Amino acid sequence: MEKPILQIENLTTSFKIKEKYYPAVDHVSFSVFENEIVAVVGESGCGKSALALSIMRLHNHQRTKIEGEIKYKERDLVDFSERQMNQVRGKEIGIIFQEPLTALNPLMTVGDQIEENLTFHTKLSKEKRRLRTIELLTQVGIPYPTRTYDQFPHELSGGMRQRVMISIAIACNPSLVIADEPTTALDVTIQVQILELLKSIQKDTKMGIILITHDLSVVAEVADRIIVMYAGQVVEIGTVKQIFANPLHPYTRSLLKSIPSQVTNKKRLHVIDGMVPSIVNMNRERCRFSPRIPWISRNAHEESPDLHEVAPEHLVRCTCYKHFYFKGS
Amino acid sequence: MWKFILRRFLVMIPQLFLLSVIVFALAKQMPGDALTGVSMDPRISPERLYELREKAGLNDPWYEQYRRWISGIAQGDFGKSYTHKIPVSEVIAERIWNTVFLALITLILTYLLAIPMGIASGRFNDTWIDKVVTGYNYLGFATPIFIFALIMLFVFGFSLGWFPTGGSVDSKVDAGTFAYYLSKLHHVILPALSTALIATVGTVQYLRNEIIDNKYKDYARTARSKGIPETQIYTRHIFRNSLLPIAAFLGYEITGLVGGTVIIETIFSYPGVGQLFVSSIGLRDFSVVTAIVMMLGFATLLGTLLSDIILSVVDPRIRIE
Amino acid sequence: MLEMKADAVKNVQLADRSPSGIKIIWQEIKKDRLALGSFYFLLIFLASVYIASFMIDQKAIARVDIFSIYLMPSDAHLLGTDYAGRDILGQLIFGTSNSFTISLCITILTALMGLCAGLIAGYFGGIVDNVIMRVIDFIMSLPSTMMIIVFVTVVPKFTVTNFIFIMSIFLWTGKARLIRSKTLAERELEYVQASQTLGTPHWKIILYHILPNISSVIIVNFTLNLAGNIGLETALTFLGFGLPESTPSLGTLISYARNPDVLENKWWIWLPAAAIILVLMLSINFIGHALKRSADARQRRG
Amino acid sequence: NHTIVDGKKHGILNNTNANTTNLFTTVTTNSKPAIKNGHLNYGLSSDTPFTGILSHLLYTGNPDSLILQFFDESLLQSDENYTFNNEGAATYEMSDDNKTITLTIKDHVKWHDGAPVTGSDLEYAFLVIGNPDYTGVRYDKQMQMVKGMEEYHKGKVDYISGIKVDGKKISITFKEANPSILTGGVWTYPMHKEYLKDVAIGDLESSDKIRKTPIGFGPFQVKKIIPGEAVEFVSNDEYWQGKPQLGSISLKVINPDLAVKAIETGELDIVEISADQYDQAKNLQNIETLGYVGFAYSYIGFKLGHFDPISKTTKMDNPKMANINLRQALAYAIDNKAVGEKIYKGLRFPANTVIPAISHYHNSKIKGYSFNQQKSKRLLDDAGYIDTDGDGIREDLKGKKFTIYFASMNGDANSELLAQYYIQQWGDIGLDVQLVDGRLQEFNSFYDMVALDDPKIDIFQAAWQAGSDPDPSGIWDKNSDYNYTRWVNQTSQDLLAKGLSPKAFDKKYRKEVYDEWQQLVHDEVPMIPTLFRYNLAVANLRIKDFDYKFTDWSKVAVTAEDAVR
Amino acid sequence: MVLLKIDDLKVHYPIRGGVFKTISDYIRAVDGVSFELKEGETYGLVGESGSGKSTIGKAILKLINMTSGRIVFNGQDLSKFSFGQMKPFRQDIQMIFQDPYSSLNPRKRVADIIAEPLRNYQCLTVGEEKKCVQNYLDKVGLNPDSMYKYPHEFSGGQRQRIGIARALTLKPKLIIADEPVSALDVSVQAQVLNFLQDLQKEFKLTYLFIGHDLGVIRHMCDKIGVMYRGRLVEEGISEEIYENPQHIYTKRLIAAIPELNPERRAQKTELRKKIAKEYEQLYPEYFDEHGRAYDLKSISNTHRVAMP
Ligand SMILES: Nc1ncnc2c1ncn2[C@@H]1O[C@H](COP(=O)(O)OP(=O)(O)OP(=O)(O)O)[C@@H](O)[C@H]1O
Ligand SMILES: Nc1ncnc2c1ncn2[C@@H]1O[C@H](COP(=O)(O)OP(=O)(O)OP(=O)(O)O)[C@@H](O)[C@H]1O
Ligand SMILES: [Mg+2]
Ligand SMILES: [Mg+2]
Ligand code: NI
Repeated sequence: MEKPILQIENLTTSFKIKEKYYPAVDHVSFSVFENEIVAVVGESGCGKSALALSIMRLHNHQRTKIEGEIKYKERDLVDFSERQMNQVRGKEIGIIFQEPLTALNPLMTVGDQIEENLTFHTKLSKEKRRLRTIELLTQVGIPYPTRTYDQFPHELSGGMRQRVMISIAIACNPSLVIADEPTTALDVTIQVQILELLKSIQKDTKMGIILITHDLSVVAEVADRIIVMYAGQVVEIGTVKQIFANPLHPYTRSLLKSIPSQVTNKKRLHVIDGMVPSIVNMNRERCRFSPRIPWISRNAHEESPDLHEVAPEHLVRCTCYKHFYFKGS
Repeated sequence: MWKFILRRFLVMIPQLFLLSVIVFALAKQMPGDALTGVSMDPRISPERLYELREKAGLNDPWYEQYRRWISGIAQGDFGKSYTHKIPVSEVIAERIWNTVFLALITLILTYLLAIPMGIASGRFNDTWIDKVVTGYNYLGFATPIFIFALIMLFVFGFSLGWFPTGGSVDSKVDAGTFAYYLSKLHHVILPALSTALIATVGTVQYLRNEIIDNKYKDYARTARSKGIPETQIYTRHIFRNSLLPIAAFLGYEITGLVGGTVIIETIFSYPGVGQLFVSSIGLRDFSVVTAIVMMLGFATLLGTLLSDIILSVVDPRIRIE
Repeated sequence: MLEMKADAVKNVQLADRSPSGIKIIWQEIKKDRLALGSFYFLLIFLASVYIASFMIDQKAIARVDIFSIYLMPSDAHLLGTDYAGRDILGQLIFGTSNSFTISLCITILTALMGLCAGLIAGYFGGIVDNVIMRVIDFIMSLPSTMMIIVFVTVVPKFTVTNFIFIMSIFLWTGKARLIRSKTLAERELEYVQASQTLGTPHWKIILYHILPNISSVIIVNFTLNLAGNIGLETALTFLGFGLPESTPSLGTLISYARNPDVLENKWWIWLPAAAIILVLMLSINFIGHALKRSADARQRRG
Repeated sequence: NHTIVDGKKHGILNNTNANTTNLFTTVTTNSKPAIKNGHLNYGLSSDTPFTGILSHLLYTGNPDSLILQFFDESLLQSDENYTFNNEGAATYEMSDDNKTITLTIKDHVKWHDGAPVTGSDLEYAFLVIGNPDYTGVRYDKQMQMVKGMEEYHKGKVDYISGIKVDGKKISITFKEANPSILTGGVWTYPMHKEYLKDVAIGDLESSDKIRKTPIGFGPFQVKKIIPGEAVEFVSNDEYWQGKPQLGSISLKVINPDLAVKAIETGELDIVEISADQYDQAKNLQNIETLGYVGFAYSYIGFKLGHFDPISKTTKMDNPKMANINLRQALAYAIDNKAVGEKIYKGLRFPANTVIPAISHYHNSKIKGYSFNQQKSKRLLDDAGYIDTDGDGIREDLKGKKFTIYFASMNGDANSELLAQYYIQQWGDIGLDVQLVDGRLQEFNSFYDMVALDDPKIDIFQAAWQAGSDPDPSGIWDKNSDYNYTRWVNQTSQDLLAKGLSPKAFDKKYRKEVYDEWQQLVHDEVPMIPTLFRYNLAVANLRIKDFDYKFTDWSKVAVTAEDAVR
Repeated sequence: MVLLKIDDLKVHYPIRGGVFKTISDYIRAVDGVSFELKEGETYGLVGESGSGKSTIGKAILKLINMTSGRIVFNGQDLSKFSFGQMKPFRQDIQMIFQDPYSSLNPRKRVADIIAEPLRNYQCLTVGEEKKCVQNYLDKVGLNPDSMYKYPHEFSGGQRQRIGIARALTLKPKLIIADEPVSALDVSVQAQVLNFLQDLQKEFKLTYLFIGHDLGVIRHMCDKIGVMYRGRLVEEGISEEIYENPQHIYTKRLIAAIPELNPERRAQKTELRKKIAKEYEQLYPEYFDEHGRAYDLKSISNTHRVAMP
C-alpha cells in the first residue's frame, strides 16, 4: 500500500458553456492504492461523473479543460497525447458506466465488444482472445458464457449487461477500475451481486477501484475509503469507519441522517434544504454548502475554505462542521 | 422469418386489391379510351368502331371489365396494350430492365456519393469539409432536378459529346457482347448521375445527422474507454450504426427511384417504364397505365418488405421470428 | 375593485399558457445570422411580391402579344418576354406569389391532415392506430408521381385548388408518421397518464398537452416542407401535367427551359424563376435548419 | 381521306406530287460525289416511342409509318395530281366502266426474302383487312366498296368475289365507279402471304414476324429492331429499282425537343422539325432545311347542331352560333397572317378555304377572311349583338349576357398561346369568349367532347389532314358523324354528290364542283379555315438526293463518311 | 373500514405470433393478486423490477385494462366501469408518479398544472381557482409566487411536490404512489417522504405505496405486500415482514438490504451467502413446477405467505 496507483492533484475540469469555462470538478486531490476501493459520493450534479471521465480523458476535448495532475503510476495523464492515452484506456484503467444498455453497442455481439479490448491491447491470436473472453464472462458470473458470447446486449437482462460492462473493463487486467454508479439502474438483489462481484474480482487482481455512487448504503458495504463531494469539491475524505462512525462535515452528516433507516420507523427524516448549485451560478468564494445550512452564522464558515486534517487520513473542508447541529433537534 | 414474410404477403392482398380498384376507377374516369384516337378517322364507320370496342370489351359494364381485368392480373395477365397490340407484360418487359438498370445505377451512384460525403461531414462536423458538404446539400435540395438534368444533358451530352443523348443502347452493337453492356452503361451513366447528384442530398443529410448522433452516444464513449483510436471507433462502431437506418431505407429507395424515373427518362429519352407511362397516359393506353401503376405499387410493397427484412438482418434488436 | 383588476391581469397571464413556442423560435433564429438574414429577406421579398401582385393588372400580364415574342430584356420589358410576348417580370411576380401560395396551402393542409391522423393514431394506439397506419401504408405504397399524373388527367377542371388537394392526398402521410411517432413517445411520458388520472378528457390531453409538446417538431417539419413544396409543381409542369398557363407559376417559367433554344439562348425566361426557387428554398431551409437545431438540444448553437 | 392532326396520332401520310410556291427546296442541293454504301442516321422525332407494328395494314401511329417507308412501299405510285401512274412497282389499267382496276406487278419486284411479290400477296392484304378477326382500322368505307367484301367480312364466304388473281396480275372490282379509286381509293400495299400465312389474322399485330422481322419489298431491309428506340436497316440489293445508294441506315427515336441539338452535333443526318424549332435550325451552318406545304389545315369550327347516332343524321339545331354575321365577325377578328408569321415563324400561312393549297382542287380565288376588326364590329352591330349594359361586352340578340365557350386542345407548344390569342382578339371586338373548363383540353377528351356534341362547346379549334383524294364528304356529309360542325346544307350535299359521280372522272368538271363547294363553305362559314402549314425537315450537308416531299430512299446518298459538324 | 379491495386481479398482455398475429401466449404481468387497504393506512408493494407493481396501480385507475378480477373501491366495483365512466371516481383516487421530470408537462405553468383537475371537476371563477392553487402550493411548501413558473425551474423534490399538490386538489381518499422517490437523491427523497407523511395525517389519506427500496417502504408503510412475478408471495405488517420473513423470496430480498454499519459487513455477507444457498435448495418448495408462487395462506391475523 505504499505507492498509489493513481494520484490526483488539484484536478480541475471545466466545461465550456457559452464561451466561458466553468469548473465542474474543482481542485480535487486524492489517491488510490492497490487493492483498495475508494468511494466517491455526493448528490446528483456534484461532479462525480465529470471526475471519472477526466481521469480517462473521455470528455469532448473541444469543450473541456483539464488542469492539475492525474498521476497514474508516476506518469501524468494530463500531458499524454491521445495515442499514449489510448494505451492507458482499457489496458491500464477500465471504466464501468451507469447505463449498461446504452453503453453497449447494440449492433455488436457481447463477445466482440469484450474482445475489442484485447485486440487493441494484447497480441493474442483470435482463438486465444475468444478463450480469454469466455473466461472473463465466466469470471463475472455469467451462467452460459459460450452462448452469451454470441448474444446481443438487448438479449440480456440489466444485471447481465452490467456484468458484461465489468468484463470489458477488466479484460486487460487493469490496475485501476472506475465504476460510475454501476448499480444505480439495478434491482436491490442484483445490486448486491454486482458489488460482491467487484469485490471478489478485486481480491484476485489487487486492482484499485474508484466507486462512484450517490447511495451511502452501498458505500458502507464495500468501500475502504470515502470521498464526499459537493459542488465539484471534496468536502470530506476518510476511511469508511471514520466517515460512518464520525462524520464531520455538515453535508456528510446530513446525507447519513436522511437515509430512511430500517429501524426508526415512521420518524421524520432529516432534510437538506435547497439544492446543489449549478456550475454556472455558484458562489465559489465561500463555503459552498453554507446556503443550505442558513442557521449557521456566516462567520462560522471560512473564506474560501480548505481541507483540514482532523485525524490521520481524515480531512474535512471548512470549519463550519464545528458549529453544525441539526435544525430542530 | 418465413412466417413474417408470408403474413406480409397476405396483408398485401387486400392492399393490392384496393389499389387495383382505385387504379381501375381512375383509368375509367380518364376522358377518352384507347379507340378515341382511331375514332378520329372519318373513314372508319361507327359500326366498325362499335365492333372494335366490342372486341376490346370496352362496351361491357365497368364491373364486368373490372372482373375480367383483375382475374387476368391474378393470373399474371395484364391484358393487351391498345396501342402496342401486344400483351402489356411484353410491352413492360421490353422496358422494365432498362428502368431497373437505371434505378440500380442511380442507387449505386447515390450511395457512392452519399456515404463518403455523409461520413466526412458527420465526423468532422463544423469544419470546412462539413460546410462544403452542407452547402452542396442546400443547393442540391433547392435545384429542380429537371433543370439540372437538362443542363447535364446539354453540357455532357451535346456540347462535350461524352455521353449519348438518348436511348438505352447503341443500336449498332450486337446484344450479348461486351460492347453491348458497355454501351448500355454508357447510356445510363448520365441520367443516373444527374439523378444521383440531386437525390443523394437527402441521404447525405441523414447520414450526417446519424453520425453526429452516434458519435456522442454512450456506446461510443465505451469504445473510447477501451483505448481504441478515434479512426477505428468510427470504422468499427459509428459508421456501422449510422449506416443501418440507411440500409433499411434501401427498399424504399429502390421503389422511389423506379417511380421517380418518369422525369429523368423523359428528359434523356431513355426508353424505360417511366417514359412508357407518360406516353401511355397520352395515348390512353389504360391497360399499360394500370399495369405500370399496379406493378410499381406491388414493387413498393415489396420494397417495404425488403426494408423490413434488411433491417431485421442488420439490426439484431429487431428480430422477425 | 383594484384587486379584481389585478386578478384580471394575472388571468391574462394565465391564459397565455404555453411558453410561446414562437418566442423560443425567434430567439433561435436570432442566434443564427444566416437564418436571421434569410428571415428578413423572405419577409421583404414575399411582401413585395404579394404587394406587387395586387398592384399589377393580372389581365395585362396574361395578355399575349404575338408581335413581341421572345424579346430580350429591355426598358419596356425589364426581363424580356416569353414565347407569347408576355412580360416575364410580371409573370415572375405572379408566379412567385402563386407558387408560394400553393406551397403554403399544401403545407398547411398536409400538416393539418398529418396532425389529425398522427395525433389520433399515436395517442389512442391499438386498433385506431392500426387502421390509420394501414391507410398510411397504403397511400405510401402508391407510386405517387404516377398517381398524381393520373389524377391530373382525370379531374375535369384543373385549378389551383384541385392541384393543392391532389398533392395533399399524397403528401400528408410522411407528416402523419412523424407526428405519430412523436406522439407515441410523448404519450409514454407520465404527464399524459397524470392528466388521465385527473379526469382530463382525451381530446383535451391531445390538444392542450401533447400538441404543444410536439409543436417544435411540427414547426421545423413545416418549414422544411414549405421549402420542399415550392418546387413541387415544376416537375409536373415539365412533364406537361402542370397548371394551365393562365395561372403562371415558377414551374411554368422554368419548364420553358425544356425547349433547348430557350435553355441555351433565352436565359431571361427561365433563369430568374429558377433563381427565385433556389433562393426561396435556400432561405426557408436556412431558417428550418436553425429551428431544427433549436429543437434538438444537442445541436443547438452557442 | 381526312384525318385529325395536331394530336398525338397522325394519320396516313400520302405522298403527293403537287407543288405550289415553296419557301423551301424539297430536295437537298448537295452536288458532291456520293460515296458508296454510306451510312445515314435518321432521327424519328417523336415523344412517344414507336409501337413497332410494322405493317401497313396494322399500324396506327405515325412513328411506325415512318419506319415502314424504308422497307415497304405501295405497289402504285402517284403523279403530281395524286393520281396513280405506272412508274411504281406495278402498272394498272382501269376497266371501261371504271369499276375494275387491274394491277400488273413488275417482274423483278421481290420480297426481301427473295420471293416474288405476286397478286395473291395483294389479295391477301384484302383478305386480312376484310377478315372479321382483323384488329386494325383499315376496314373503311372504300374497302366496303369492293365487290364481295361485305359478304366476306360477315363470314358468309371465304373469298372476295371482286378480286381476281392471276400470277402477277390482280384485278379489283368495285360496286360502283367513283373517281376516288385512282386517287388512293384502292388498297395497294401487299402482304407477304407465304411468310405470314401461318400467323392467325387476329395475332398478326402481335406476331414477331410483323414486329421483329418484318419483310417488305422496299429499298432497305430491317436488320435489327430495338423496341421503341431504334431500327437498323441495310440496303436491299435486290430492290426493283436497283441497288440503293446507301449501305445502311440507323433510325433512332429522338425527343422532338432535342432534335435540333442532335442535328447540330451531327449525331443525326435527317430529322423532321416543328415550327418552333425553326428559329434554332435556321442558324445552323451544317444543315439544309427542306420543306413543303402539307395537306393539313387548322380551323375554328362552330357547333351548329348535333348528330343523332340512331338515325345517323345531323340536325342543325343549335341557335347559339347560327347567325352568319356572328360567325363572320369572329373570322374577321383574327389575324391569321400575323399568327403564321409571328407564332409559326412564317411556317404557316392563312388558309383561305378548306381544301389545302397543295391540292389540285384548291380554290385559290377565294380570298379568305383577312384581319379586319372594324368589319367584325360592324357585322356584329348589324346583326344586333350590341353592348346594352355598357360593360364593354356585347349581349346577345335578346340583350342577355352572351358568353361563347371555346374548346381547344393542347397539341403543340403553341396551342395555349394560340387559344389565348383568339380569345383576346374576340374580346377586342366585344365578345366574351371563355375556354371550356378553363383550360386546354387533352387530345382525347377534346375529341370526346367534340364528337359527342358536348353542350359546353360553342366553338372549337382543331385541324384536319386532308388526303390526296379531294372528296370532303367524309367530314362534311350530313350522315357523317365526323361532320363536327354539324352544318347541314342542301346545296353542299348536292355538290358533294356531284364530286363523286361518275361524271367526276372528268377532272375539270370535278374541280368546278369543288370550287363552287368551297365558295359555299366560305360564305356560310360553318368553320373558319385558319392556317395551312409547311412540313419541315433538316438534313446534314453531306446528304445528297434526299427529296423530302417525295422521298425515294433508294436514291438518297451521303457524300462524306462523317456528318458535317 | 376497507377502502379498496382487490380481488384476484389479473392483467395479461398478449404475445402475438404466427402468420396471422394470433395470440400465442400471455405475459402475466399481474396474475391473481388480492389484498385490501383500510382507510388511513399505507400499504406498500415491493418486489423486483417487472414484478407487476406499477401494473396494479395503473389497473386500479383504468390506465391499463385488466383481464379479470374485481377492484372494489368504497363499495363500488370499479372493474365494471369504462375509462369514461371512471371519471367520478378519479376524484377519490389519485396517483403520484415516479419521475418528477416527465410527469409534469414542461409547457405548462405550475398554476395550470395544479388547476387542471379543478378545471375538470369544478367550475371555479378565476379568483377562486387562483386561491385554491395558492393554498395547495402553500400546503406543499412552495412559494405561492411559483405558480407562474414552469416546471423546469424547480428541483426534483420541488417538482415531486408539485405533482403531489396536483393530486391533492381533488381531495382524494386514496393515493397511489408509484415509486415516488426512486428518481430522487437521498436528501431530496427524505424531503418528499416526510411530506407524504404529513399530508396523510392532515388529509386522512390512504396510500398504496409502490417501491423497490426496502428502506423507504419500511419507513413509510404499515402493511407490506411482497410481489414476485406478478403474484404476491407474502403480506403482513412491516415488522412481520422485516423481522420474521417467511417466504424464501422475501428473505432474500430482506438480506439484500445494504448494511449501513461498515463493521458488520462480513456478517452480512455471510448471511447473504446462507440465504442464497437456502433459496436454491428450497425453491421447489415455495414455487410450483411453472415457477409460479402458490396462493397466500394466513399464518396469523395479519401475516399471509404463499405456501403450497
Ligand atoms: N459536458 C458538459 N457540459 C457542461 N456541463 C456539464 C457537462 N457534463 C456535466 N456538466 C455539469 O457538471 C456538473 C457535474 O456533473 P456530473 O455529471 O459530473 O454530476 P454527477 O455527480 O455525476 O451527477 P449524477 O449523479 O447525476 O451522475 C453538473 O452541474 C452538470 O450540469
Ligand atoms: N404494454 C405492455 N405490453 C406488454 N408487457 C408489458 C406492458 N407493460 C408492462 N408489461 C410487462 O408487465 C410486467 C410488469 O410490469 P410493471 O411495470 O408493472 O413492473 P414493475 O413491478 O412496476 O417494475 P418497475 O419496478 O421496473 O417499475 C413486466 O414484465 C413488463 O414487461
Ligand atoms: Mg454521474
Ligand atoms: Mg413500475
Ligand atoms: Ni462551511
